[in-house]
Amino acid sequence: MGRQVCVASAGFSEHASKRSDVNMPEMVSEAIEDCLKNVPSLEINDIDAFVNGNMPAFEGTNIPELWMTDWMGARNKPLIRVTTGGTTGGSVAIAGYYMVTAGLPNVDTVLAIAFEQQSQGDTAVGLASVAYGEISCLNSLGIPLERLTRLLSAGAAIGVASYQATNYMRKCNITEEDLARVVVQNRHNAAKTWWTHLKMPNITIEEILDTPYISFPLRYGMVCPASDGACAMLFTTEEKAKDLCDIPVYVNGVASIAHETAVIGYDGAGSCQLDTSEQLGAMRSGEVAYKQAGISFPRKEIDYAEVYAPFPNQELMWVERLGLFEENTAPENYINGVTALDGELPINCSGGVNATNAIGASAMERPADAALQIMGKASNQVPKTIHTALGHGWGGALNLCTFMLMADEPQRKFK
Amino acid sequence: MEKVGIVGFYQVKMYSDSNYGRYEMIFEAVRGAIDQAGLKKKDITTVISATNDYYDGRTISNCFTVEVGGGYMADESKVEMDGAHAMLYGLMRILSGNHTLAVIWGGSMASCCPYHAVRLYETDPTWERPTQLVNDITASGFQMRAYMEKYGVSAEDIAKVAVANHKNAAKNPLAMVEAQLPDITVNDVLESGTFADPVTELMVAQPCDCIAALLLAPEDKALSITDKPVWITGVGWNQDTYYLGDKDLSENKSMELASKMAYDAAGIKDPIKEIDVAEVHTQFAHEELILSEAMGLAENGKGAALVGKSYINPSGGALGGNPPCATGLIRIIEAVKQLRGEAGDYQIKDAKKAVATGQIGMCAQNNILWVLEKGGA
Amino acid sequence: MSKITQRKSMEYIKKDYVRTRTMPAQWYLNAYRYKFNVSHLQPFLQKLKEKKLVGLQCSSCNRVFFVPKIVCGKCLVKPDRWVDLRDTATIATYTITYVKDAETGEIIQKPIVCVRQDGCDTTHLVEMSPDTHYDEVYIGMPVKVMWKDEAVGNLDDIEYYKPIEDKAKDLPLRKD
Amino acid sequence: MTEKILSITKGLVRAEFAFWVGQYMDKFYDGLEQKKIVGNKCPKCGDVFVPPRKICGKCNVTIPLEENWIDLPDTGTLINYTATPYKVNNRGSRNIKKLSPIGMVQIDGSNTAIVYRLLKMDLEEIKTGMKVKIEWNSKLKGDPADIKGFVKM
Repeated sequence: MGRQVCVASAGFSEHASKRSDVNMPEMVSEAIEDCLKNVPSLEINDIDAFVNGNMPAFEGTNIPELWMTDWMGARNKPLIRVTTGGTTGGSVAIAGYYMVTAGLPNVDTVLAIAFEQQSQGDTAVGLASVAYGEISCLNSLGIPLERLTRLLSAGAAIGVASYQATNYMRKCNITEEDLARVVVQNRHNAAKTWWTHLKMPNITIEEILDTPYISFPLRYGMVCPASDGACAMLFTTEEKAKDLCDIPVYVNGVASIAHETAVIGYDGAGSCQLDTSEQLGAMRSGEVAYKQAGISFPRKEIDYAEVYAPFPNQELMWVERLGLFEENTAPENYINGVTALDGELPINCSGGVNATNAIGASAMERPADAALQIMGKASNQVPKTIHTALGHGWGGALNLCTFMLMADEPQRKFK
Repeated sequence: MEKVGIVGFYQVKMYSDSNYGRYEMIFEAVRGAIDQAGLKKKDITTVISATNDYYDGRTISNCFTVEVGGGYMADESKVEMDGAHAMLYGLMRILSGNHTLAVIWGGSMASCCPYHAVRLYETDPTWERPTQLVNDITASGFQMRAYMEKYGVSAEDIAKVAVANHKNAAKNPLAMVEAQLPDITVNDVLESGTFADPVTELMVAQPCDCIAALLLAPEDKALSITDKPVWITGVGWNQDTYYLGDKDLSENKSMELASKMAYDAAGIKDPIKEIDVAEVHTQFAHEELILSEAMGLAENGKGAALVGKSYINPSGGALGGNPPCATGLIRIIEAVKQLRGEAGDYQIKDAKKAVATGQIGMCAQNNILWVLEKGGA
Repeated sequence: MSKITQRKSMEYIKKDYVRTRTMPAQWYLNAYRYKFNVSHLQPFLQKLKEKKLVGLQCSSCNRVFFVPKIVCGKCLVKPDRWVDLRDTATIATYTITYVKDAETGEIIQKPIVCVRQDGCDTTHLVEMSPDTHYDEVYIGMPVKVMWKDEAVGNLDDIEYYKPIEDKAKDLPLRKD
Repeated sequence: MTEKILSITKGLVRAEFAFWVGQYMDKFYDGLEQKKIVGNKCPKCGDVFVPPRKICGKCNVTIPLEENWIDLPDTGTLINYTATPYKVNNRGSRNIKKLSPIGMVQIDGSNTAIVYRLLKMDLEEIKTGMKVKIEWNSKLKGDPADIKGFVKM
């Protein structure tokens, strides 16, 4: 019936818009080195199995794990590859969790690695080809291509997020200023974290509102950058984790509930997500994971959250959907400083996806940073002690979600 | 390891250029498996798919398949490898105790993608991909020559493997029509044109269109669903190094280690005696020899002696149709059919223990091996 | 709107990395084919010819799909019941795009809306009539289908959607 | 049952990629530009890699960027070969009906093999274990195509 799983360590490579000094495997090995630094008693040969993933279409290589075997130390070791688009990192972390909890013989210590070197690829084509089949199907059903490009020109830039933003803003009755406030908090936090991309220690709300729109209501200043970087997490059993590090982080709940695609359905048909800011999948993921962990009042019991929010409206939305704030109250809490580094419930103290987005790795950096916060080893450490933290990710066309709940004590069913 | 059972499966017939839409095919496979087990959509707790962005020509190939693959409001994930690897992730999810019914589906449409170009995308882009000389075609040539020269095996011996497989495929109603050749001879294979010297065209598992699906459930649930469950008793998987020049191509280290891991878990000491059926995912005829030697079914270099013995690939193997991302899953399904006694014309008598394998990469770089046992009365 | 045209880069702390060579590669999406079964759409397209709208209903969960879907994800069955739909719809969500006009180089602001046809349970993307100002659009706005003069039985027969006379005004979301 | 109607559409665009080679490979390509083959050596097991790598997969040891570089000759041994009528590129593959031999060559003094065309040789006369020599391209650009192929010695 499953075993208790712990995170023993997490590590990052440096993130930047162009990591022109390394190729993909070398960048991955940087993250692994950083990850193993936290657990000096463990050598790379002691790792029993590997899980990897990235978003291949942004990078032009098919199954790059084959090529980078030696760089990861995975020669003649069990390895699987998990990719789910934007949630890849989260899915890889969850696969790492399942690999340990399954209790397969001789698989105790698992290294999960997610990476992305976006500067190598063509992000615009990469994004467009998500729905490329659907677009061409609609075209064959009679809609001329130029009209389709017009319809999806918002999509090419930032996907379905702008539709979601208008929906959410309308619901909460907030303006762009509230969105910019989130961005400022994130970029300030990023400046204090060593591995992040957009370090902006002095940015203000006015500066952000001064940038032009990409697609209403999102402006250039508000959206995430495209970064190069890798992240690694070490999952192991409770006994081994106690030997390896001082404060093992217990993984107490995982979920990745899928919903139907938003805005455009498969086959080019309609989408059943009537309200794109409702996010049933995320709400359900939260429910499942909280139940596994035995958490009944997430609002009170969770001390720290890393949510996947390339766009500021999403950060506001996710914290509500994941049960951390009451409906429509997140913007207020950002004004009151509840979510700041020294606040009651700090959120995205690593700067979040809004400051660093190496797509394949981003969703893993969330639980990785949350785990480091619990261990007290995070780069931008929260002053108060963190007992319970969550790492979240979303991807696809607003339909995939990953959720990982961690704490400094074991899950109730294993106690 | 706790018992996990295979409780349902479905495979669409393999076509070289199918008259199916992609979503329709996925739906048919998943619905077929659910129907076979007599279940409902709401019983599904997790869905693992095996697709590949480059075979499907779209970023996030599992993004739009959530609804048709039964993933709506279920825990959904994708393994971008062979279907047999996706089943591994499904197994781990069932073993965790978080899930009670896993749907594993995998496959793609090779008729819609430039298959060999996609295999080229697997190569090292900073060194080998620009020259375009290392790809699945040339790798197969290197692999076969390495095997032939090391053990003094002749091309005829390998052609015999292809003959046996194509003849077996003729008995399998789900195999690709082009690969069902009941009257094929060794000469036909040798004279079918060079693929990559010494590999000839008929020694190649031709990519095709197919989706397959399979259901996993924990012991108590499995027994309540079916009286013919097939139990998973062992699994092993392993990855070898990438560069062709780094390894001895005449053997397969990753399969050796994977099978050791699986046999240890299943308590198999003498694979030759204990295993009744072996379904091996082979991209080429000679790989059947290399892999079965690595699996311990024959001594090194003596794999050719196995040809003609019907317990390896009775369904025709991958040579009867090789849909990217589904081949491994189909091997498992064929092994399950044998154990349940549902294999029809190619049924092996009293099959109790079977192995099935999956692979990805050039020269079978990553291998997975499953040990399955017959359950029920 | 001068703000729209200028693109200001924002300052941040950068680190310089050694620049190494690059190796080129391509991914030819034009070497791919995409196969869809569109059999289930035929009755729908036939009705479009008569300037009528129909949706496909799942007989298990009663949800109505417009544009029809081949499979209902919730029930994992093929929906099989046709229902007539009205030509009115509600805006579920929208965005405003900023596209450069190819001739004048001027930035055009254009609303793209996601509408829910009254009586169905899905949304889809459409364009608004050209005379609709981008500032007028709001969530919950009632709109109406405007047909092309000559319907030929494809999706392009719906030229655009037009607002129905309505005095309501939306809350201000924009800060210019 | 009515007849099935399929919509089969073709893709329209292509994506361009440019892969950073990293500093190890960059040094190797610098060497190629001057008709030199350089490799690096694992400090633990002593294996020599062509092209150079950051990590020795056998020992899992990081090879420092500054050290362990070795100059190698332009001669080698043919350890495996094949010949194929297929031409594969990023767009697809086609059968040109003419066999062109491709060999796997171990550069003398190294422990890995590289794959290149075998030039000016008939398929019948190629034997594994043959000594071969690099034929350089007339124009050197610092990429893998600088080595045109291998010829008999």
